[in-house]
Amino acid sequence: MDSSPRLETATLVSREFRAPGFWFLKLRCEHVARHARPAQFVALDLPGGFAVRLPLGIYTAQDDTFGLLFKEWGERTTRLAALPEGSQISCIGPLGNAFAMPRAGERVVIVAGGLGVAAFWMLVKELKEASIDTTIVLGARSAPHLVGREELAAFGFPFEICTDDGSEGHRGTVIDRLRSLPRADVLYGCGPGNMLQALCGLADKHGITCQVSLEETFGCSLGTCWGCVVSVRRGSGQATGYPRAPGESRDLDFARVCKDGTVFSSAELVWAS
Amino acid sequence: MDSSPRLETATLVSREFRAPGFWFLKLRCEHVARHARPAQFVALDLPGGFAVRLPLGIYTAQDDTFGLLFKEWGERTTRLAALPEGSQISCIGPLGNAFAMPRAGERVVIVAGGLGVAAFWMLVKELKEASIDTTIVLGARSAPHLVGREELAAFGFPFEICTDDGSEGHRGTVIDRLRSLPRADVLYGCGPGNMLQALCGLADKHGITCQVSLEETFGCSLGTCWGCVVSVRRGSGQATGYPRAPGESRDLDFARVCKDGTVFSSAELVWAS
Amino acid sequence: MTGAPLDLRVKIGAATLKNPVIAASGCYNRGEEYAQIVDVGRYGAITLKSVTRSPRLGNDMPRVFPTPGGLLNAIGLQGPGIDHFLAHIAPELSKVPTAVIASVAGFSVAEFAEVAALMDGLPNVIAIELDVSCPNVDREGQCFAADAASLAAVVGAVKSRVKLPVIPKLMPNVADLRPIAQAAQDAGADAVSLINAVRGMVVDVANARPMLANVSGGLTGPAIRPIAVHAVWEVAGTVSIPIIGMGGIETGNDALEFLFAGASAIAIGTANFRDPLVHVRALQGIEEELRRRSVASVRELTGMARTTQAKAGSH
Amino acid sequence: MTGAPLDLRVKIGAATLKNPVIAASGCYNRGEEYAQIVDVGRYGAITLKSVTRSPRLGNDMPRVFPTPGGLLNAIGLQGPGIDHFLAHIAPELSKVPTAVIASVAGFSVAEFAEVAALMDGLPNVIAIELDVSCPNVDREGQCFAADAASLAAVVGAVKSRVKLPVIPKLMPNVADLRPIAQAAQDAGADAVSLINAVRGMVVDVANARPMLANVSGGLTGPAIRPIAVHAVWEVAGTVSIPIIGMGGIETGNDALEFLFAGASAIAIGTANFRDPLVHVRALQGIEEELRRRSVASVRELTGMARTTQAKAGSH
Ligand SMILES: Cc1cc2nc3c(=O)[nH]c(=O)nc-3n(C[C@H](O)[C@H](O)[C@H](O)COP(=O)(O)OP(=O)(O)OC[C@H]3O[C@@H](n4cnc5c(N)ncnc54)[C@H](O)[C@@H]3O)c2cc1C
Ligand SMILES: Cc1cc2nc3c(=O)[nH]c(=O)nc-3n(C[C@H](O)[C@H](O)[C@H](O)COP(=O)(O)OP(=O)(O)OC[C@H]3O[C@@H](n4cnc5c(N)ncnc54)[C@H](O)[C@@H]3O)c2cc1C
Ligand SMILES: Cc1cc2nc3c(=O)[nH]c(=O)nc-3n(C[C@H](O)[C@H](O)[C@H](O)COP(=O)(O)O)c2cc1C
Ligand SMILES: Cc1cc2nc3c(=O)[nH]c(=O)nc-3n(C[C@H](O)[C@H](O)[C@H](O)COP(=O)(O)O)c2cc1C
Ligand code: FES
Ligand code: FES
Repeated sequence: MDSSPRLETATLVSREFRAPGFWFLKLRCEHVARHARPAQFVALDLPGGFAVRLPLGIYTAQDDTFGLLFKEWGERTTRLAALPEGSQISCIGPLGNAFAMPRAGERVVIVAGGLGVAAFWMLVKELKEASIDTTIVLGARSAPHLVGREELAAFGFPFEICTDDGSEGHRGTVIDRLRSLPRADVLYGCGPGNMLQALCGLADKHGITCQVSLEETFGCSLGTCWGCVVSVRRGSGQATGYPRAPGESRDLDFARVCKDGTVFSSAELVWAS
Repeated sequence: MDSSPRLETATLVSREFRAPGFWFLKLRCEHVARHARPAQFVALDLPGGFAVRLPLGIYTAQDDTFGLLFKEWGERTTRLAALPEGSQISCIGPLGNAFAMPRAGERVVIVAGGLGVAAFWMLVKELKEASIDTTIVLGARSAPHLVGREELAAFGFPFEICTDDGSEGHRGTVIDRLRSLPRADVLYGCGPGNMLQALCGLADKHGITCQVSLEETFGCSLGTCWGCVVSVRRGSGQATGYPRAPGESRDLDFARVCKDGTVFSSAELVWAS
Repeated sequence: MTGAPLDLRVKIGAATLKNPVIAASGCYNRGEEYAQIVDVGRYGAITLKSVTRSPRLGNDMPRVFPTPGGLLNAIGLQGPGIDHFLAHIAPELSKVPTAVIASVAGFSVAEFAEVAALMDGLPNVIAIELDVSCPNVDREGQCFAADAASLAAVVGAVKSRVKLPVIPKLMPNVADLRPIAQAAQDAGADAVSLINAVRGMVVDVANARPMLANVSGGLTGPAIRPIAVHAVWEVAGTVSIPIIGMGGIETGNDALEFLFAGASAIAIGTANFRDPLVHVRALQGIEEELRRRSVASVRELTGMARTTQAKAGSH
Repeated sequence: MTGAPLDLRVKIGAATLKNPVIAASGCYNRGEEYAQIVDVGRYGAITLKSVTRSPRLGNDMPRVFPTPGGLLNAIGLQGPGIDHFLAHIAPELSKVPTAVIASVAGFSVAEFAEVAALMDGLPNVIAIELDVSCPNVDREGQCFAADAASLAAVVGAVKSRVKLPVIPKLMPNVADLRPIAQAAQDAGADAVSLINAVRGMVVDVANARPMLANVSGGLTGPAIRPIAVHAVWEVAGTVSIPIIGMGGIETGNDALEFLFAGASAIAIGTANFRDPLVHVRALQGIEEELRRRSVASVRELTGMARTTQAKAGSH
């Protein structure tokens, strides 16, 4: 069985309410569950007259079942949250590249903002299996938005919890908290753009390896429409490699988040200032 | 409680499979159930990005619950058939006018083609209560398409069954069968256009009172868009009453099926030749 | 925050609407059907079905067909003609529980001017909209709204005959709406409505013929919303008269898209068919936005997205 | 019935496609991503992303946003430019498991002619489509496809430099497509594709700015299908060259709407994103229709709805 993406029909096995608007779904789809790598995602076709699929990170994956952790953002996620158990859902996956593992002995800090936590269950599981020293920093607006801890806690790594309003854990951002933690060898991040930008800035400043999983509005989810690009340094591995456009003075090229990512290293990314 | 239409939320109570693609749903909505008159309909707003409501005849109505009998014609009916029990459905009703009852002692024949049967449960119930001599002629393409008999049979009136392929009852159309039945005083019809046209032709020829419930593609379902008109004689009660348009030589006016109908008398209708 | 007094009034020429949410022409009659089920008086105004000089039976059936996220219609301006309108419908207008915008359709400049003049001063009528998407029989059937000169002629002729604000309603089926809207303003239009339905067609595959008897029709509903928002954005960058934006509005957020793009008011047509409470929802959405932004008047929302810079670059 | 041999071949100028179902430009690359999950060789042809003379990074992000029944995009012709294309992508074209239609975009007549000439004769390439929806920098930025003269100049210049069939791709944002299509035919076009995306816009209400960094974009997907079917219907009544119909095709029935309206072939763009098997479904729908009508060749379906009378009157 090969691990490239497939067009599959997944069955909705269970739906768990996590917080108002937040859900944890389990879907049965052996191909995705067996081959998913950390930070990969699926693209779901939901009933309701939508022209494009909904991309969602693969949160958990065990045996023939994978889990989704999501918020009701807009129409498609709201529709997904309303599907009855037993529903059949057309699913393409697993999609995207994956986090690279650290070397043995390196110390890891994982930084997740909000639903960015959905990118990390598979990574944490592999870090545990590889006995890597890992700290997990989770942030959210306030305590009720701290979803996804249940599953991660099972691996026994230490947690640092941060909330903007101080309703649980440290008051402040995950980046604030990170500054006061012992230096890591490898950082992994997923969450809002400004958080990842700050994380990458910090990593670059201290010369720490840092991988982040990005999000963008997707069209095709597969790499054909060029709708989801991110700016990367010219010559970096995931970039188009096209010649420099006339009049283009910036030292940048584009890469597709859906196909060349979603994981990029901080060394390659070019952030808007 | 007044009987004009209301914007209500109905609850899907039960869904019964009747034949491949044919369904009988029960919805709880007290206003509609209590006030529905024979041949009235509801307009349902279904999830799925549809710009207009789905009109469906009110089949049964008892206590606080009404029934729908329908086929999966296209997208909205297919979506309706897939809704889980317990779903809340936005519903406007009861809409349209209603069949007028015969006078005491008149003999009635009801002629239903295909899903036209959905217009008749409430009428048959009232005819029974008024002890009117009634015969029900039901036609369909073939035996599996003869839906809706279960509910009607309960009233004990005689049935004449016709199928195009002879797979049950008489082989041939309901109109063929009608010709060989004893003369009725009042005819009621609902079904495909060409069947109703033949029925009205027969009624007019023999001077029999005939009321038919029509169907058209609806926009608003309420009478505002003028999307669902039918040709009626100038001066007839349900017509617009607008002056004759310049150059209009035909002796016709229009009426709205959704608001001025769905029930029209054969004497008023003008059929395309 | 909920207690703060919000000013929802908007001005269209000399007319003031109590709020910016209008029922679109051809979709609401005088509100009498919807009045059975909702409070139609919550609309800032109701636009009447377009009235022509002569009575019209309209097109043959079928006249409407649902499409993905939309509705295709070819009613064909069914209506009583102006004489019957004046005799039987105009006297009812004082019963409409909100302001009324009359709508005129015509096939020549003279017809527009004549019918509009007869509409001027009817009870409750605060403005006259011109449905200029009809073919101009004086100019080889070209659509008034597709040609700046024809449109200017209509607007000029109507303006010389009526006192009420005049609002030509433009259609999106042109290469560039800007010169057309400019011509309307130059000819004296007090506002412009946009957009009318987009030309479209469905083929009935089973019967191998056009689905509508009229072959083609006008596409409306959410499917066309991005087209309509773009039209408002473009025209708002060109003219200084108010814009009534419409096309696929179903929610408060949708209404805000149009206001932010540059509309002063918005109209809702097709969405009434699905959701008769759409006007109340749109109003609530606008009110919430005013509170969220701590803005007192809906007039401050107009063009809000024009002043902010578009998001620069990607990360 | 299933055993009957069906002839699905269609001709576009001198080129013959094995079947009439084409992948639309900008939505499929060379099929390499979709090849992971479906048999892309079932397409009668794959149209490449439009290639420009110079490399282009395209627009800033966001570049796409979903709309009701559609997708708004403003990619901005991101691409390698013709030199890099010839060096690195052209050699891969022989691996594409079906015919290839190259697509050229340009900002002047000279650019179109130059790039098209370099595409002529590449392996597997059977025709050249011209994305003429770009602004013409030689004529004050007016869109080539909005102006008969500009379009004729492009088509004429390209025809004089290439042997392959040339297919200009028209856009619906014009008052009347017919004279434009006629100009394309008169200038030697071997076929026309229609339609390109419809101009549209979404406003990001939360942030009070345009949702796309480019402000406006092109609307595609089922929302625009009735607009596209109407365009095909109109143009098919005007020109005699074949039409490739596209815009919102998602099913066999949708594909048949375009063929019946007058298209000889159809293309699918956005629907691949939702349903990668859409091409197979469209093909199956066409095959079933051929069997249902006992017609041997798909070519007989072209214009089928034009020969039947529109349904007369109502009852
Ligand atoms: C690779 C990848 C993985 C992802 N994984 C996850 C995950 O694991 N969990 C998760 O919760 N999310 C995830 N997302 C995010 C999710 O896919 C998006 O949020 C998606 O857009 C939601 O789709 P929707 O149809 O529900 O909302 P959309 O309709 O697409 O709306 C998205 C947002 O835009 C807003 N919006 C829409 N229209 C307007 C307007 N006119 N004005 C202002 N705002 C507007 C909505 O309110 C909403 O906040 C992921 C995204 C990607 C690309
Ligand atoms: C007052 C009233 C009462 C009604 N009561 C009932 C009832 O009790 N039971 C019942 O079953 N129905 C009833 N109907 C009929 C029902 O409302 C219609 O059939 C309705 O159109 C179904 O909606 P839909 O979205 O499922 O199908 P639609 O998408 O509206 O399609 C309707 C039909 O058109 C076909 N079609 C769609 N697009 C095309 C195309 N491009 N080419 C060819 N064919 C196409 C579909 O296959 C289908 O057969 C009633 C209608 C009215 C007006
Ligand atoms: C059934 C129907 C009839 C219409 N009739 C008219 C009309 O007579 N005059 C007019 O100016 N616009 C008419 N319109 C256009 C609407 O007023 C409005 O411009 C258009 O529908 C877009 O808005 P919407 O998407 O909210 O419906 C009609 C629209 C529909 C759906
Ligand atoms: C993301 C995207 C990119 C596109 N890029 C191009 C392009 O480069 N050249 C072109 O001619 N058309 C381009 N198109 C238009 C499509 O080829 C097609 O004409 C249009 O999308 C309508 O078809 P659809 O509704 O099936 O997508 C693009 C469409 C999309 C959605
Ligand atoms: S979403 Fe289409 S290339 Fe990424
Ligand atoms: S459906 Fe609108 S008037 Fe009947």
